[in-house]
Amino acid sequence: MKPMTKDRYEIRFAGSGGQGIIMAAIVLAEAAGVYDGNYVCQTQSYGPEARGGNSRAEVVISKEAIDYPRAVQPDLLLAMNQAAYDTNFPDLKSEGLLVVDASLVDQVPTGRIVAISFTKIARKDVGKEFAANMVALGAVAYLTQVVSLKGLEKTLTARVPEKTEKMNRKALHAGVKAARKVDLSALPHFVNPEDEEV
Amino acid sequence: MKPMTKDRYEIRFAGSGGQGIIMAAIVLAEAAGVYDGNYVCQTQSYGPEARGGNSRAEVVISKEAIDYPRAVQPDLLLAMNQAAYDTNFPDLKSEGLLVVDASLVDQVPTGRIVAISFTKIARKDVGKEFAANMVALGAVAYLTQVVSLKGLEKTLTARVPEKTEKMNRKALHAGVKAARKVDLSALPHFVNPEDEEV
Amino acid sequence: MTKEVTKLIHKYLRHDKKFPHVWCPGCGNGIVLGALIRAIDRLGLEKDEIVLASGIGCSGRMPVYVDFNTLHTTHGRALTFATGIKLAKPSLTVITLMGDGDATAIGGNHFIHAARRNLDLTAIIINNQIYGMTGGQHSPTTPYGCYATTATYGHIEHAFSIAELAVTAGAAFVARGTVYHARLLDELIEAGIRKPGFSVVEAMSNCHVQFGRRNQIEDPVTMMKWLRDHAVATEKARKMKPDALEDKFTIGVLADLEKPIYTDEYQKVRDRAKSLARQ
Amino acid sequence: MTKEVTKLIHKYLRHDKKFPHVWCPGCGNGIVLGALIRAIDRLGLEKDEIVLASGIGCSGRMPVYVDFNTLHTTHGRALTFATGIKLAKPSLTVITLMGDGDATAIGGNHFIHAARRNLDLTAIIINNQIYGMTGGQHSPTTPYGCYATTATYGHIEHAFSIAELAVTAGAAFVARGTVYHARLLDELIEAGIRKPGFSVVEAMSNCHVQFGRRNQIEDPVTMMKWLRDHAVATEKARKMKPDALEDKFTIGVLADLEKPIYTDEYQKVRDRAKSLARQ
Amino acid sequence: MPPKKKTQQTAKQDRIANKPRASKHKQSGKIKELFNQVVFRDWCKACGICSAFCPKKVIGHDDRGGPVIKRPDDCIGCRFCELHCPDVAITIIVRDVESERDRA
Amino acid sequence: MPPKKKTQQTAKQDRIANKPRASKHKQSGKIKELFNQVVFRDWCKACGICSAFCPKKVIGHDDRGGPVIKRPDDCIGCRFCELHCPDVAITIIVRDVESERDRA
Amino acid sequence: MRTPSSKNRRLLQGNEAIVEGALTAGCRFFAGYPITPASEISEMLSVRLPQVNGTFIQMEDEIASMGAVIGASLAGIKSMTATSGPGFSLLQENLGFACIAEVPCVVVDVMRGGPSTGLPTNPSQGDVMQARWGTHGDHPIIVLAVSTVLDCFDITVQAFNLSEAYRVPVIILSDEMVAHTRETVALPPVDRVEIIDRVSPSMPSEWYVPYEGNSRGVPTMAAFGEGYRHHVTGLVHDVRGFPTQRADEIQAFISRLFQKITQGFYEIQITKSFMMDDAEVAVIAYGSVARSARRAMSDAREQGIKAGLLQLITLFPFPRRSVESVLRQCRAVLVPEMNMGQISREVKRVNHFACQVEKYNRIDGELIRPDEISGKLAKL
Amino acid sequence: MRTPSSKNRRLLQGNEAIVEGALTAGCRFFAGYPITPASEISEMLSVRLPQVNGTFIQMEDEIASMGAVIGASLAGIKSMTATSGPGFSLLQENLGFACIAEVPCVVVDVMRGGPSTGLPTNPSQGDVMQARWGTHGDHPIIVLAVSTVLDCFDITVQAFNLSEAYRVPVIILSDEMVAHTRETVALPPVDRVEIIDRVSPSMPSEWYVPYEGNSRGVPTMAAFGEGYRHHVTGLVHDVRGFPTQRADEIQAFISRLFQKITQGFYEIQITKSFMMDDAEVAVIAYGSVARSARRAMSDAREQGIKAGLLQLITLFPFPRRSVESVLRQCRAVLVPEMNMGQISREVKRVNHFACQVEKYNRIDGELIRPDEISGKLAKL
Ligand SMILES: Cc1ncc(C[n+]2csc(CCOP(=O)(O)OP(=O)(O)O)c2C)c(N)n1
Ligand SMILES: Cc1ncc(C[n+]2csc(CCOP(=O)(O)OP(=O)(O)O)c2C)c(N)n1
Ligand code: SF4
Ligand code: SF4
Ligand code: SF4
Ligand code: SF4
Ligand code: SF4
Ligand code: SF4
Ligand SMILES: [Mg+2]
Ligand SMILES: [Mg+2]
Repeated sequence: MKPMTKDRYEIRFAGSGGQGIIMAAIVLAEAAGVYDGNYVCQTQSYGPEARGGNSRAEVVISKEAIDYPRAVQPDLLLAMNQAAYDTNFPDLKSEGLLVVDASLVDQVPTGRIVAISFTKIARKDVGKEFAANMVALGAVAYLTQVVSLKGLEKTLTARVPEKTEKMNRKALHAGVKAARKVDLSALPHFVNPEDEEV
Repeated sequence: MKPMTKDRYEIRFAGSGGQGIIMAAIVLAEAAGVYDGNYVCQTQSYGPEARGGNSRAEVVISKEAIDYPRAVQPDLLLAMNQAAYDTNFPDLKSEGLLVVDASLVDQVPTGRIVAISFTKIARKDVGKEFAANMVALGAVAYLTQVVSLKGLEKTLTARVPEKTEKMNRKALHAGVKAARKVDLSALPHFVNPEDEEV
Repeated sequence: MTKEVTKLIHKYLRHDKKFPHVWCPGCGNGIVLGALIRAIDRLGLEKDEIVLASGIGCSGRMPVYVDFNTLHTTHGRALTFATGIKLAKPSLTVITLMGDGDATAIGGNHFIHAARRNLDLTAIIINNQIYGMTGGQHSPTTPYGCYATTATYGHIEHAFSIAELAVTAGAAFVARGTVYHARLLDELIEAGIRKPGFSVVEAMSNCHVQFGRRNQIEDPVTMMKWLRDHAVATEKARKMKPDALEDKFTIGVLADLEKPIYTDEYQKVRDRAKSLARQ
Repeated sequence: MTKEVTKLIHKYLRHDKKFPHVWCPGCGNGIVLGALIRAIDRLGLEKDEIVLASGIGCSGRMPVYVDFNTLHTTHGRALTFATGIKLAKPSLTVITLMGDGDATAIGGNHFIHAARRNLDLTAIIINNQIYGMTGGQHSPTTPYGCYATTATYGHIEHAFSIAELAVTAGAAFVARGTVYHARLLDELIEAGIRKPGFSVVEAMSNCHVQFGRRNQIEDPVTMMKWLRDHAVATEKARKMKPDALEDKFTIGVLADLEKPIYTDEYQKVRDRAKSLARQ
Repeated sequence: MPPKKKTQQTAKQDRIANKPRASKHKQSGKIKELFNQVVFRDWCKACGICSAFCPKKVIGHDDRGGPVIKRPDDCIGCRFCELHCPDVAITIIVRDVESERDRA
Repeated sequence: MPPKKKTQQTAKQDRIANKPRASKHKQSGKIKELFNQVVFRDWCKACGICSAFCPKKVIGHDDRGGPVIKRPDDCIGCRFCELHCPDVAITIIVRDVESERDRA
Repeated sequence: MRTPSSKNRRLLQGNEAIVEGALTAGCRFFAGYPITPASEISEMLSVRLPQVNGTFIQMEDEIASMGAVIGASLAGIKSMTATSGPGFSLLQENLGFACIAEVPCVVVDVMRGGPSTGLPTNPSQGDVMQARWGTHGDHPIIVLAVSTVLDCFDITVQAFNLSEAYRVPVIILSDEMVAHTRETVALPPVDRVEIIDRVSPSMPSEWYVPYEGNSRGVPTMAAFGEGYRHHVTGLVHDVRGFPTQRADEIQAFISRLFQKITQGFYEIQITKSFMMDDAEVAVIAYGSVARSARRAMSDAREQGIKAGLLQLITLFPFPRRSVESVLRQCRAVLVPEMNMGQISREVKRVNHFACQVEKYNRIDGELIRPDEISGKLAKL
Repeated sequence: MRTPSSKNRRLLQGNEAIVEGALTAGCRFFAGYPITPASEISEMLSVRLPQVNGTFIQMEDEIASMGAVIGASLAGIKSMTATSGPGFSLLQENLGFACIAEVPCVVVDVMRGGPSTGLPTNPSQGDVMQARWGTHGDHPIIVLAVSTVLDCFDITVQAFNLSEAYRVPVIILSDEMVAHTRETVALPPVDRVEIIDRVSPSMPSEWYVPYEGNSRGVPTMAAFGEGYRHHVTGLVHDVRGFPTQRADEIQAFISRLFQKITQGFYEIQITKSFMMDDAEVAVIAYGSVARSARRAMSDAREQGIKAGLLQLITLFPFPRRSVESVLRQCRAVLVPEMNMGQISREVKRVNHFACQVEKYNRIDGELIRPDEISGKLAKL
């Protein structure tokens, strides 16, 4: 795994409540922070009810103490549905990386984009649609290299209920696998072959 | 009746809760204010319970609008018992008039003093000990001339329950009568003959 | 009533507000919403005549959706606002909608006093036995031994019986229903609104998300079945032995009394005051 | 107990405080003070073990006079402070002393929740059916039709039955006495303190000054006679017809249940928590 | 505010049974009334209540828990589904065979 | 804080019956117990309760309502007065004729 | 009570004059809970309101009272409560509701010594900052202080007028001294008093946008039951009254709440000047202390000190302009208060001048005497 | 929850760090009522306290919670509650009791958008002035603001220490941002943290005078049940704890309440300076905004602006000395806040210098961004 090169790396996950957006961010933050030894800062915002509605979580990873806790301009945006993409895309750094769930984002945008069908992979390969968050996390980890897979795995052991650990680990690996197929250098536009099958 | 000569005349009534100190002050204030057309300001202070304890009421009567509502230095102090005398005497204006209930103040002090047995008069002449406040009020009215007897009578009609009006009026007159016997010029020390009988 | 149920409901909804509503899939609050509207429709009340006041909680979100005079007060205080409204304009039909926490935790005092005072208000309490909105903390109706985010080791307090409390406090009409027994709920709410004086309708409801999840009932269907299987009609309960009623609760009308109504009484006060002032 | 009653009371008074106390001549509060002390004496409790917490009101002044750990809280909140004390130091005997307004107007919610929760506290409520301290405004126990400074035209609200409310809310021990029936009051307070769990002792008392004066009972003796003539022993009442009980109230023990006590239950929570943490 | 978008919403409705069926079964001597079960998909949250409690198994569910009208003609019009749908998302309408045929 | 001024207070007490009385009446076959009724005037507020309820009219009252012990020997020691005095101002003490005589 | 009618003069207590003011202003609903030294307001209104078809109710506590007051106002009736410190603390949450939902109402706080149960029968000015900041979240509010019995009448009318005009709760700060002082006053006949009522919508109900401000930033207000069905909430809401989390809508809403007050400064910020024309030193005072200050000022003038007095009627929004002009003019300013110094902080905040600002405080439950103030003045 | 222990580093939420801080400080009693965004504090303490023989109780409301907290403290246990705006408003009356009876306790207010129900899930700094002035009557209090997750730990420990040392309630102001932000922190082992406990009496019980201040003005405190029977009241009381209306005793008592805090200013008033040495312009900030400010300051420095930052940890007693030295040194000061300007009022109050004080406010539920602050800085 390549070491993190930037001083401050900003990640935003966006989707709808119930997609596990915040949990994915927490696992990422804990892995990058506790296991990989970075400074991390994880924040989120949500509607008044914490059920349904939009959900957004951010992780800032840095080698130095973090002042402003939010993403100033995300280096990476993960959009888990169309609405999430629409609202959050304008904030993305110009050279930033956009990752979308190809199963749920219809209008494929222009720019550096990685579209992977996280939800579909979760359903098919993991057997649980709600594991899409971990599939996405695996992909993000692989694509950004800001966090170690080992760290993620350890975190899972610590954070998630024992009975779901195996499934989550599986999802993580499925995400990594899907991301491996992505050739970042072939961007700005890329659609993951998994998606082509549809 | 002589007109009020001073611009601001300050009166303090002091006694214990239940002696009707405040009611006497209210009647005085209403008579001097509403009927005699003065500016008046009536204040009081009492303990946390409004039962027992010390009770103190003041009336400021003036031809002009009244700024400070309290007595700066009373022109007249009515002390209805020993404790009331003890605490309040130091505040009295040097040329001020001291009126005490001779039935309840034992240690006759020096200075310009009028001692009348209000309580005894109330009991004997009015038949109700608790009418002592009105007896005292009658005396004070006569001695100070700051308020008209007519005003007091009208106020009584307005303020006190109808069934007690007659009694209160009687008490008022008894007070006036007792005060008539007082020769203010014979002060600084005077004891009302009523008291001598004891 | 049986025809065109949904259509009549739409008549009372605020369609310019974002539907679907905010509640979780299968949440009983939606069922109570339907029951309330059907009751009002049957009563033939004008929308303008109705005030629906809620407190804070998932249940407290209901007024947003209905096209009456609606009020979303502070947590626990719906009945106090309602008291002011009713006294100021007795012609209005004033209904309060509260959660179990709202009505009997922070708002418990207003609840018993409203019952005592007997103003013509209708208090509908959605009892889901938990604080839904804030994330599953125990409420005054959470049963002994259950789990909640603030009762991780099992709840050690005992639950209020909301309806019984209302009876003792003096409410003129008290009833309990469930979201499973929807037709009965319609009727109880209707009777409650119709009743002059303070009426209480406790609606046992399911919060499978915050209550269920922590108590091995993860879905609305199982919770509704639980409601179905643990409810006993008041009439039937009277004939049952205490033992058999142990884990049951009664549904139906618990109290229906004739008591002088506050606003009527106050009109007499006004008359007395005026005649005394004239003297 | 019958010997040297006054002497034993003096043992518990704070003689460095100004006596005679602040209460009006003949006020029932003084009689309850005596009953409380006699009960404590009979229980043989150490002064250091006892906390007496009151709210605000005439009754709320009592703690000043007795030589225990004493606390004069905010209006209506005595039970909340008491809850903290008891939980922090369960070995203490915590007694609260409240007025009817204090306990059931502003403090009504804490009252029913304390009953529900069943912490081992004893709540003595001096019910004089009026706000004494603030000058005779009606309280939640002022009877219908009576007069008060805020009910000049006759009171139109209905009174709570404090003891009955406590029963429904779940109190483990509930009793009612009067200041006329002083020996019984001693016993009820003693039993209340002795009872593990939440106990309520309602003491009907006379405020002839603020209540009596406006209701044609100007002196303590007449009010005490009223108490004597309208109290019916619970056992006797059970055999009486409802009609005959119309203007009566019952005295004696109204409820005495076995319920798990909060502090015991919480000790189990601690044990569970520790064993889970160890895992 | 009166619901102004009514027609729009009606248009959106998921008319499961949009062609008239002439299936009049004789049952216990009288003509059986038939019903349409209309699910308003925009509001349905797939909670599963309607399908779980339908006494005649008229309503099944898809893999997300959403209702699938399986046996429309078995519907007895008990309206359990309609009364219990927390999202006002299912409507039972008496099937007016004549008028439907006219429109067809 | 223990009551330190006890002796002082006791000294203040208004000993109505301060000389021993030897009046032993025979009643229902056994020697009647006698009592002293001690009123602590500093605390008594003259509420009238003790006099109003004394079953034996032992206590009368002066014109301000304060207690006047009228028939001390009629006292049956029922302690109604003592239990109901709101001001802890009246004490019933068993009359110890012997010791009182000694002290006299 | 039979009252004399000679020349319309009456002996009234401060609390009584507040009652008269409220009735004159059109208040027809009162909900309260007794507390010294405010109870007389409840008691007198319990007698008076039913005489005029109004409603008095004693609630179970001050929280409930405030709730009922808001409810009655939403139903179209001018309403009020009165309390003292402990109750004022309790009703703060609901007071915040009145702020955010823009419900006109008047809250009287008769200050007694504090904190907590404090000194129930002594005057104080300890709740001044609480009146401004007592409820959570930033909110606009109007706070007026009364000083004489006549003030109690006048300012209560003003309070209702401002409350109705701006749809904002108005706090009247009285104190035990003012509340229980009796003075002879001649109250104006009702038809001579200017009364302002909230503006009701006149458009067709479909056009009614309940939280859209007019040119003064104040929305028209429909009473419940008058055909303008709308939603009222304590959540931040959009112009239609429905909850919003959109930053732009939140911003617009909260800004309007403040702007409606800011725009009305000229009308809202009431002060009185005494002998300020040539003053070199000044006293800035309010409430019962302003009476002592007035006397002290006269006394100081007699001693040859060019003293003036600025009496604040409006405490919040803080009458900055008037205070600044005093600070600009004077060498020194004294702020006497029956607290540890609350308004003196505000005076200091706006003091960008070469003026020395001194405070004089008394916290022992006694009214500050004139000689204390004049003594201080002499040393400035 | 199984937590990793590698090098003692943990990913904690702000609310979680407050829990850790409280437990480390010796807090063994919590009473609370759930409210967003403070509920996690309740929830986590309901799990953790029984593990350490402490007690958690969920009460019927915030009033009751505050009452129980005071009761537990009187019985000798360090105790705390946590809430947000609406609950903070409700508990003010009992908070005043803690002030007057000098009961050590800690109250966490996790600020959300207000007033009223407001914006339950958005951060704000709207309760700052309320924290100082929310309860009636003049009273001293300590208010601390947290800004990072580590702060949450450290300052919670500080809060308990100050509360115990001065027998005063301490308010911790957090906000939704700080509360829900997760950061990796390494908490110090318990034995490395300085813990202060109230001083218990050691004299014979007859000599115990419960409200007699020591040299620092702080009385020793006996827990109920330890043989020092005494009276605790919310009325103004004499040194023995009994109610008094004597002006001299009142004066002495209230003065001592304030003096004990004034004497401790050096210890109580905590601030942090960043790049202030050569600063010509400065930001004064606190809470989550201080993080943005820190970034903004760095950015401004990069642009060649000599900017500095004074971060206020203690908001009240207002750290006048530190602020004054910034005002003395700088040409201009910017006070960014997520409210309409609360601490900026305080800064202006103490600004007797030639410094320009500007405020920057955001009230839409969003955290102020660094670029907003640096943009403003550039224009000063
Ligand atoms: C004064 C105050 N305290 C706490 C809260 C937080 N709060 C909001 S809703 C709620 C409880 C909700 O429970 P319930 O009333 O049962 O309604 P449900 O969500 O279950 O329908 C709480 C504690 C608040 N809004 N205001
Ligand atoms: C928050 C608050 N509201 C009101 C008061 C004023 N107050 C003091 S005692 C009291 C009522 C007293 O009545 P009760 O509890 O019956 O006691 P009593 O005086 O009759 O013994 C009231 C309303 C207060 N102290 N605090
Ligand atoms: S949390 Fe519970 S009560 Fe709230 S909407 Fe969801 S299911 Fe309903
Ligand atoms: S007012 Fe009533 S309750 Fe209070 S002391 Fe007097 S008699 Fe007793
Ligand atoms: S009950 Fe309603 S919301 Fe639930 S699945 Fe059926 S139609 Fe959908
Ligand atoms: S009406 Fe009855 S039978 Fe028909 S679909 Fe609904 S639940 Fe099934
Ligand atoms: S009962 Fe007590 S206070 Fe009353 S008169 Fe008798 S001795 Fe005096
Ligand atoms: S003890 Fe009984 S008989 Fe003797 S004086 Fe007292 S009340 Fe009378
Ligand atoms: Mg609930
Ligand atoms: Mg009472």
